[in-house]
Amino acid sequence: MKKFVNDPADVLAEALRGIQAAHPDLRVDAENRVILRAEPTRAGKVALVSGGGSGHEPMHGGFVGRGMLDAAAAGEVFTSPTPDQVLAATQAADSGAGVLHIVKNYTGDVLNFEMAAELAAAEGVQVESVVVADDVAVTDSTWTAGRRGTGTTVILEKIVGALAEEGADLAAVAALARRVSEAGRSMGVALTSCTVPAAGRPTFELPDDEMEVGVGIHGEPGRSRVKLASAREIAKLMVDPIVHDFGDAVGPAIVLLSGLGGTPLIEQYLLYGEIAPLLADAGVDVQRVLIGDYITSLDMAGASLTVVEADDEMLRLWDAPVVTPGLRWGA
Amino acid sequence: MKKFVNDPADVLAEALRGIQAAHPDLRVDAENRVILRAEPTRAGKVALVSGGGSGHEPMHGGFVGRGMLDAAAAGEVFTSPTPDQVLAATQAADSGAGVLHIVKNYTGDVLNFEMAAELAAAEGVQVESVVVADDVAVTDSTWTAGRRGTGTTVILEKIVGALAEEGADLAAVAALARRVSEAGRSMGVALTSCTVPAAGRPTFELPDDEMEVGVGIHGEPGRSRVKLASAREIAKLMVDPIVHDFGDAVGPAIVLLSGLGGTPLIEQYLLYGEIAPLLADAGVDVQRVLIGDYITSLDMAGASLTVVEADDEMLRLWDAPVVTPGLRWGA
Amino acid sequence: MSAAVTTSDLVAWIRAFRDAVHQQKDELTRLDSEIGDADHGSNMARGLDAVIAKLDVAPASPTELFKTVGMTLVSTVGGASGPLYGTLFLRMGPALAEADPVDAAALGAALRAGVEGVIARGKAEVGDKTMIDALSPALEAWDSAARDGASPAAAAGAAAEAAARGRDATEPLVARKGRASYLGERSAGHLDPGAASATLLLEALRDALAAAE
Amino acid sequence: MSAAVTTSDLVAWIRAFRDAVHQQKDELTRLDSEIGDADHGSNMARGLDAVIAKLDVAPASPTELFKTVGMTLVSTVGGASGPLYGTLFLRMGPALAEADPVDAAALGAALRAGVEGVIARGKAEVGDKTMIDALSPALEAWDSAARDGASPAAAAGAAAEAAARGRDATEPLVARKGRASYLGERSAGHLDPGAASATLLLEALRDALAAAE
Ligand SMILES: Nc1ncnc2c1ncn2[C@@H]1O[C@H](COP(=O)(O)OP(=O)(O)O)[C@@H](O)[C@H]1O
Ligand SMILES: Nc1ncnc2c1ncn2[C@@H]1O[C@H](COP(=O)(O)OP(=O)(O)O)[C@@H](O)[C@H]1O
Ligand SMILES: [Mg+2]
Ligand SMILES: [Mg+2]
Ligand SMILES: [Mg+2]
Ligand SMILES: [Mg+2]
Repeated sequence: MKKFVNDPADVLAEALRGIQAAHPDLRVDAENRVILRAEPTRAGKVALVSGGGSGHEPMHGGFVGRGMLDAAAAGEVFTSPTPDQVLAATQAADSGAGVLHIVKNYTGDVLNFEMAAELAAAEGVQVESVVVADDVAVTDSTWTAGRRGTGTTVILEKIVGALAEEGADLAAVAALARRVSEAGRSMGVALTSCTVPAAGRPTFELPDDEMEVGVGIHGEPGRSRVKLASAREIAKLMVDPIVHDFGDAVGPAIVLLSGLGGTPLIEQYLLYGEIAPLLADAGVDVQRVLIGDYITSLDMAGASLTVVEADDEMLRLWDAPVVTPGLRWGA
Repeated sequence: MKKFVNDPADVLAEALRGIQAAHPDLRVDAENRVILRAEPTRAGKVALVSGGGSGHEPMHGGFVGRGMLDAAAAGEVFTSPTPDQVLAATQAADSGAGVLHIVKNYTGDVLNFEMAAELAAAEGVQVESVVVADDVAVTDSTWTAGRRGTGTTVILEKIVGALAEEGADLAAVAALARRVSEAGRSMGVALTSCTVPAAGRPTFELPDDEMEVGVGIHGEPGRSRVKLASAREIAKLMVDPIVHDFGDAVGPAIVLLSGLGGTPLIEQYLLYGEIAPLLADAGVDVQRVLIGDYITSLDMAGASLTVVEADDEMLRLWDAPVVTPGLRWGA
Repeated sequence: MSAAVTTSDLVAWIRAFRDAVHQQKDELTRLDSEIGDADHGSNMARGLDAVIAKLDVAPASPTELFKTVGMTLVSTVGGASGPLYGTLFLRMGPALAEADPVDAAALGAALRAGVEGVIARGKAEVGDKTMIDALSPALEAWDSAARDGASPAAAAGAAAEAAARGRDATEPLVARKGRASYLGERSAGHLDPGAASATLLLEALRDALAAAE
Repeated sequence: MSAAVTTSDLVAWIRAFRDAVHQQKDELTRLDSEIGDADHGSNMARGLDAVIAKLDVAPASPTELFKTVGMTLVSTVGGASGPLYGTLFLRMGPALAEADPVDAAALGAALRAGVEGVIARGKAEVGDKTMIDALSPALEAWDSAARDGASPAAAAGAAAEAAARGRDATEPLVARKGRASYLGERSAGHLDPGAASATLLLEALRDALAAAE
């Protein structure tokens, strides 16, 4: 295993040390493994709390800051945080105006956030939750745990964070979160496995001439394994199911192409060069584009595409100032 | 080779298509492989032009925009651009106030920029050049081509770009560029090789239990091959030669820890968690920190550390607004 | 021996479970690599280490023991298995509060409360390819053994066997719950890691009670 | 045959160089992987393909030919080799402007002008482990053969042999120029890729002139 690590058991604690050292705007609660804004939540502002397993950086800790999250609970690698962690994040972030939990749809995340929300409610904190489930690779979602939550989470955190910053109340913040969540679709492709530090070897073996289509962000194998294809063909494998899932013509959209951690930016741009015309052909009116490593799967070579149908309010909030390690503009 | 590519020969042209599709603020001159701001250089503003081989993204194309570069010439992967390209970038960017060439110290870059500068001068464009040579891994630089130019380039482009934006003249811009260049030191470590698309296989073979110390950003082997070490030991291998090269106590500094393309952010943070205390022990007063993939070597797993001793002016200019795909804040 | 299970027998169970998970840690993670995210072994090992650290002071009652175990698992494991195993123990505790002696029937009732808690949390049914596929048959086997007058150790033996059969039966199944469900048809052909750890749980109980006899 | 080299002989040279580089492309890149950045083969191949595309219209004179070759290499190769090989040809052209006939002495003088241009640009000396280690001895061998009255083909044969010896001599050297110099001591034990391509250049000249005889 070729990684910058000391003891694999300490990866999370030590990465949090680095985050604290690098970002004076953030405060790391090392005991609870929670990343917070250094400044307490403004009175009256609804707090946004997210979290999940680690290994997806900059998500979520890198999205804590003005205009986006108030706190993020960091679980072990690929392991959702515990209710205690989420509760600590929730209580620390709450200014009295309530807290929105942004949860990705994985059994572990859903259960742990659910328990945390119950505990927080018992402590008198108002909590609303939104569960993101945008991965169109999961087609049989009615009979199963449903779709996974992936890239839409990033876009949601940005847009809804901006609304919260404007002072909207919890109901309005939660309503917008649900709208964004429903407007997003994602699809991921992996060229290699990733290596979980504690496991010490790749999660799966993939021959040199094969790739995994329809992967999530936890190094799990995808929906199908196919022959390695050209960027042009891969772009189609990503765009088609998303466009198909939208059904009707898609309106104005925000598009995120995220590398999965082991794919350099030059390849991401090349891939986007293939994706853009396909989206245009499908009638998607791309208004904003984000390319880079925003939601990752450790060192996996691969990429995920997210399309969020965005109305004027969402676009306005997307453009609003944001100051986080992972996304920063307008201030 | 597991990459998002079509024909390896088309990597650069196709990546540029993606850059153009993603960034309406930029204009890609596909014929000359030059990336420009969509808006022409403001009359009277000195233009900053850089460039180099591709495969280091976001450098340089991702640093074109307000507050940083005016144009970047993109060579083939790991191959410096030709004089024609640099000339095209220079002429397109010049507003009449002159152009600063920011060159990394590699024979190819130096020669091609030199020829371009001669050609531009013949066309009546005032050109000054700064050559960045910050890589302390190269110790015998007096007898050779000198040190390589690496991470200091990013910091220089940001700081000097801000001064140019303020309207300073070419002499002042070039003088500051030389000051920043002299104030920077870098050191890189690779855990794996990278794969040049046209070559189709890793540039070097590295056993599972070894790493390369003192690498540049072109996938070349490093100064020495040693046993794979812990993040703690690697941090020391990076910090010590930099601090040693500074000699006297280092003053306030801007620090860049860049992944080399295949190393995920969680590992970069973990590594920085080890670097920060070592810098503090060495008396380096870290004022600003940038962590992420800023100057890369395709899909190489590894990282490079850059320390630039920064006076108040440099810090002020560092904080000034910048709006590029790769660095964005304050606007 | 008597048919009454003591608190220290149950502590021995938890210790045996922890030891079994540590021994099978890589195997559990390997199973989770096939159809999940390669962390089930480390998740369970981390949680049970935390549990053992809490057991330095002997708990006064089964109820107290299970509360400690459940709370600790919930607060240290994370993932899907944390809340589910945590709930299992948190629900077992109260069910034993009034039990005196803690005999086969009482333990069976506690187990039922625990498994029902897991089902209520996770909404999985038998056949969904989860830990429920091991836990539910184990419960049935326990109850039927207890009805036939089996000792706690014998009931646990029957339950462990049933759990192992249930675990093995997950192999051909297509997962409908947990992250294995994202693989669709590809989840078939592999054992469910949670069913494997749940089998270790019942086997540890069998061994601890057998040793106490 | 006469001792006079025609423009079309020189076009044949460039074509032969292009073919040799294509045939050795992977090997040149492999050499550059050892002590550089794995692009010398593709750099040279790309540039020479562009050159060949420009030669559809036959050039009127050696001077025009070399100007086209030099300009095209400069504007399509990039890297260190682009300006260096480009300069070589750009300097050879003017040196032949007055030469009539283009005999061994004239070609030798042109080669000298070219190599001096490369040295002026790159500041490398023999022993620095660069293309100069092949080009300089080739030049000496050419001149001495020409002084002895050798035909252009024979002079080119001597030069090609000297280039190959010079290339081989780069193996033990520690590089002092180009990116191989960053490897320090580790650059020893490998051939220099530019010396290898420069040898192909002289061998192509030898073959083209021999074919013309
Ligand atoms: N809804 C559910 N009900 C019961 N058990 C479940 C459910 N979802 C997952 N599991 C169990 O959890 C196990 C995975 O645990 P673990 O790997 O620790 O968590 P995660 O899936 O979050 O990585 C699965 O093998 C399965 O047995
Ligand atoms: N200063 C120099 N003078 C002469 N030749 C040089 C010099 N620097 C490099 N070279 C030659 O260039 C070759 C490398 O060319 P190439 O790989 O195409 O360019 P780059 O080094 O920019 O990747 C080296 O093998 C060497 O022969
Ligand atoms: Mg997990
Ligand atoms: Mg090169
Ligand atoms: Mg798991
Ligand atoms: Mg090279």
